[in-house]
Amino acid sequence: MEKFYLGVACFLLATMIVGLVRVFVGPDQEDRLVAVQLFGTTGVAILLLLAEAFDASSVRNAALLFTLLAVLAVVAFVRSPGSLGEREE
Amino acid sequence: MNQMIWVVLLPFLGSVVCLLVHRKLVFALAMAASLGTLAVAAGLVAHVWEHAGARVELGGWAAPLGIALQLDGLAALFLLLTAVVGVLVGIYAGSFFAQTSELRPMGIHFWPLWLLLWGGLNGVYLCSDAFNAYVLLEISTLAAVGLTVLSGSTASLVAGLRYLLAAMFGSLMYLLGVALLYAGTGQLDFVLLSRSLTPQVHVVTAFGLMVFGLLLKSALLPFHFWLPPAHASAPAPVSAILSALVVKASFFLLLKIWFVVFDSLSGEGPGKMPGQLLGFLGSLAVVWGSFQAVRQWRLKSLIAYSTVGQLGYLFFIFPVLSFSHSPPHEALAWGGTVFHLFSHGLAKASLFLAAGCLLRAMGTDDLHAMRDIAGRMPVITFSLGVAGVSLMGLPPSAGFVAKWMLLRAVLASGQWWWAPVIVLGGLLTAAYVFKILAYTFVPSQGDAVRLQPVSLAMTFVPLALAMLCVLIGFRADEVILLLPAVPGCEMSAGGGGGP
Amino acid sequence: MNLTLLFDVFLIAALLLVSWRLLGASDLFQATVLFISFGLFLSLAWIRLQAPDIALAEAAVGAGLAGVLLLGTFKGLEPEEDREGENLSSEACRLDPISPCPGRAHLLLAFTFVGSMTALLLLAVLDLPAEGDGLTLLVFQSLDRSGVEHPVTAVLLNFRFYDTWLELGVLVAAALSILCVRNRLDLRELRPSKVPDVMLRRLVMGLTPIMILVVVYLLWLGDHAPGGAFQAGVVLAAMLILLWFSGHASITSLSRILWLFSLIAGFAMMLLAAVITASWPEMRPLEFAEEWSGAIILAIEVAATLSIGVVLSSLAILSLGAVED
Amino acid sequence: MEILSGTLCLLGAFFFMAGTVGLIRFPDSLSRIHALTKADNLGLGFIVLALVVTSQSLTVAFKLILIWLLALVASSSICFFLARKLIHRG
Repeated sequence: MEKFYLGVACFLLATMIVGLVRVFVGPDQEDRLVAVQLFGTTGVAILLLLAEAFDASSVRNAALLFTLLAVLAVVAFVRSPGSLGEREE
Repeated sequence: MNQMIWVVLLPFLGSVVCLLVHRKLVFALAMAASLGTLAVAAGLVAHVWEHAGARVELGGWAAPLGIALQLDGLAALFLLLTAVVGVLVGIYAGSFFAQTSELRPMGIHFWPLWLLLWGGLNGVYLCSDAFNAYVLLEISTLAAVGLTVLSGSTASLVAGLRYLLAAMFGSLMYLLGVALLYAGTGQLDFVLLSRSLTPQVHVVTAFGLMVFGLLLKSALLPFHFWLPPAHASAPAPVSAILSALVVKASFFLLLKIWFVVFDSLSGEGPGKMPGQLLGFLGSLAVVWGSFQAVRQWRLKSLIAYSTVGQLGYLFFIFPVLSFSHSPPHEALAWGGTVFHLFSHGLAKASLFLAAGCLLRAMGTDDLHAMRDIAGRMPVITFSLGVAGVSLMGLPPSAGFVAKWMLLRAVLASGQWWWAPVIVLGGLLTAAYVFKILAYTFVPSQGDAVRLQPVSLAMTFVPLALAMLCVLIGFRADEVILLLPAVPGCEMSAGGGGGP
Repeated sequence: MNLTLLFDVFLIAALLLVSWRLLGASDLFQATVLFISFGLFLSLAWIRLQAPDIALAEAAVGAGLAGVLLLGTFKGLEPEEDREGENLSSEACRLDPISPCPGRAHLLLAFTFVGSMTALLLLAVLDLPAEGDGLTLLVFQSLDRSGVEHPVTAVLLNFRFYDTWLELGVLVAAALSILCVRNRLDLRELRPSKVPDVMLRRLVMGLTPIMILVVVYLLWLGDHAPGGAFQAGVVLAAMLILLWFSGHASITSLSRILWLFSLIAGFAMMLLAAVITASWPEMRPLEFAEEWSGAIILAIEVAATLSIGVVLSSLAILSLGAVED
Repeated sequence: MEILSGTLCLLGAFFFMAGTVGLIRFPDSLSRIHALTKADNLGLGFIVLALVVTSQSLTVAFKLILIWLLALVASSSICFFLARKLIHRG
């Protein structure tokens, strides 16, 4: 079963690498952020699988931190003083 | 010898207290912490004088696991220099930051940062652990950068950021070296490291990285680019601290790394070639830094470039000691270097503080504007003159003793080629000191600007520093006796061992 | 087919690809976003290197704080009109108007330096003895006298207490320096925006209790497992920043003295421990009696968490709030 | 149990793949956001479910579900913020 989880983790890592293309090409800032958001969720899934595969519970805590703090960057992006969206609202 | 740690604790305590108390009490409490530190430092010098060095294992954990503090003659002298300059600069700063309403808010941040920096510097002098040294360098660097940007002006921000990046890069290079050493030997303590090193590729690489990092932080010539803007754009007391003390802390660490940690690599220190290279860079620094100083028209820039030049003299110790370990010229080289550190520290602090007075009085530090200053601000001009004489190396100042000893050490070790540089550096120094003094004596042609009043403390502190600089010239024997002939030998006496 | 190896190869490929694009990106925003994803891959790499403490810290810093600081800085650099990324980068990297932006010579110099450094380090690392594992054995032997069960915590807060204490001093110095740069005495009046955002307020109201729980959980973990003051402090910082963004009461509504107290709590607590042990006649400086060390370490960790959280969030808020000044 | 877990895992992986394909292939930003939320919530959901059915202890299962719930909240609010910003900009 460990091998299987590891295999799925490898597959997910591969989809992340493919998804990098969206960060490279954009074109909008939002597109790039959305891609990073997908990475975050995929990364969490990988961490959970690794935690199961290597039987390391601290890895699960790292996954917890990633999900907990995921909103921070985007909130900073849309709410920073001087941000464009803000002025138009 | 447990009171050793108080030279770190007292400034830190002062720093915390200064942050929290009402602003009217800050100066008094900061001075109390400063004077306390001076007293402890003097006690430590007396201890070294009577019983030689000492070692304290922090937390009761013996060396490979825990961190130790190591006191020796060199460390005691550095502690004393820092405390003397610290107390005097403190007195000056108390008056400096009370002058105008723009300066007062800066004073609120000055004291906590400066005391934090002081604790960090004292920690560096007592440090005996390669990683601990990195942390101490970081705290000193961050506090020093904070002091540089105290005014918040654009010039100081640009200079401070450049200083921060250069210093951080230096620290990281040093840390990389430490990591290699730890991976190779599993040790971090200086003494234990020195015993377990053998000339292998990773050890030599670590040596190169650590020395490179520390050279960057002590602003030896090709790495000096960050120093003049940072030292010239900071407020006067900060410039004095940065020039007199902060760059020397990384030089102190360089001495320890070179002569303690890596001394056992070969029979003659870390080899002849690196020593010659540092001597060569030092000579370039002496000539180029002094030459640039002569070309400056702003007093503070001139003094900052003079620091680049004067720091060059410190690096002659490496070639001199890398040729042979024979006692007579060794003592001369150590004595000359330490005397130079002292005389430069005191003289440079005096010059920057005097420049701060002139800047306050005239509103500018342009040399052209200094007409008839000698007549109108005699004490300040006199301080500039005395400190300048010591920088030039004229008798009877400490600067003369330093350069004379360095010259004899260089000749005694058979490396005559450094001697012309020492002489040429003295001549160039004379040129820029006379340049300053010449302008102060130009008579005013009736169009003299009205001078702002300068407080008594601000007038006399530079004078006190300059006079001290002359006075320690008479105490050469004691300083040499305090210094160990080979610091590494003394270190190993207390090193290692169980709890 | 070794799956672990395959995973590692993918991970290395991803790290190299991201860092290469990161350096080559002409668009600052793209570089910022790539840096955030770099943190994610790095965290995975730390787990593969079996350093769960660092992975946790990287997760907290990389996912949370780094993103906030970089995106906030980007907003600060962004010109009034929404220009295309390409013209922006060359303008934005100029802090010092005198020195030119990196030209061909600079790049060549940098590449030569990095290339030779890499070669040198490679040689040095290959030269390292294979069997050395540092002081690990000694740490485990002394663990029962340290007052905690997790070796990393024992090293940080007992064996090398002095280093950790000084690191907290570095944080204090950093916070004070930023304050100098901003010409401020405290954080009051630093408001993110006047526009209310109901959705954000609700979200933050929901997340805050969970974040507090996680802070306590991480702090408690530090005693026996990867976790501890730094990771907990970073989550606390993230929480404070979110509160600030949503317009709730955060550290920006603290009075100067309260803010300073929480800023230096960790450093001052460790200083207090140092002063007491240094003036105690029978003890060495920084030595804790064995039966007390667990409690002392816990108290220090709580104070340190508070300080780290307040310092890091202050750094972020001070640099973000600057735009309005 | 293991077969169930394996199937769920593969389902999760499929949704992640679908999300990535959507991210790359969809023509405009708003539809990319849409594809993404649906895909990654379901993907992570199935993977969490797969791990929950095989998990030994209740605490682990609880933590896994908490992570999934947090991820749901995070990604839906993130997409809300980004979409709102896109629409405001026009």
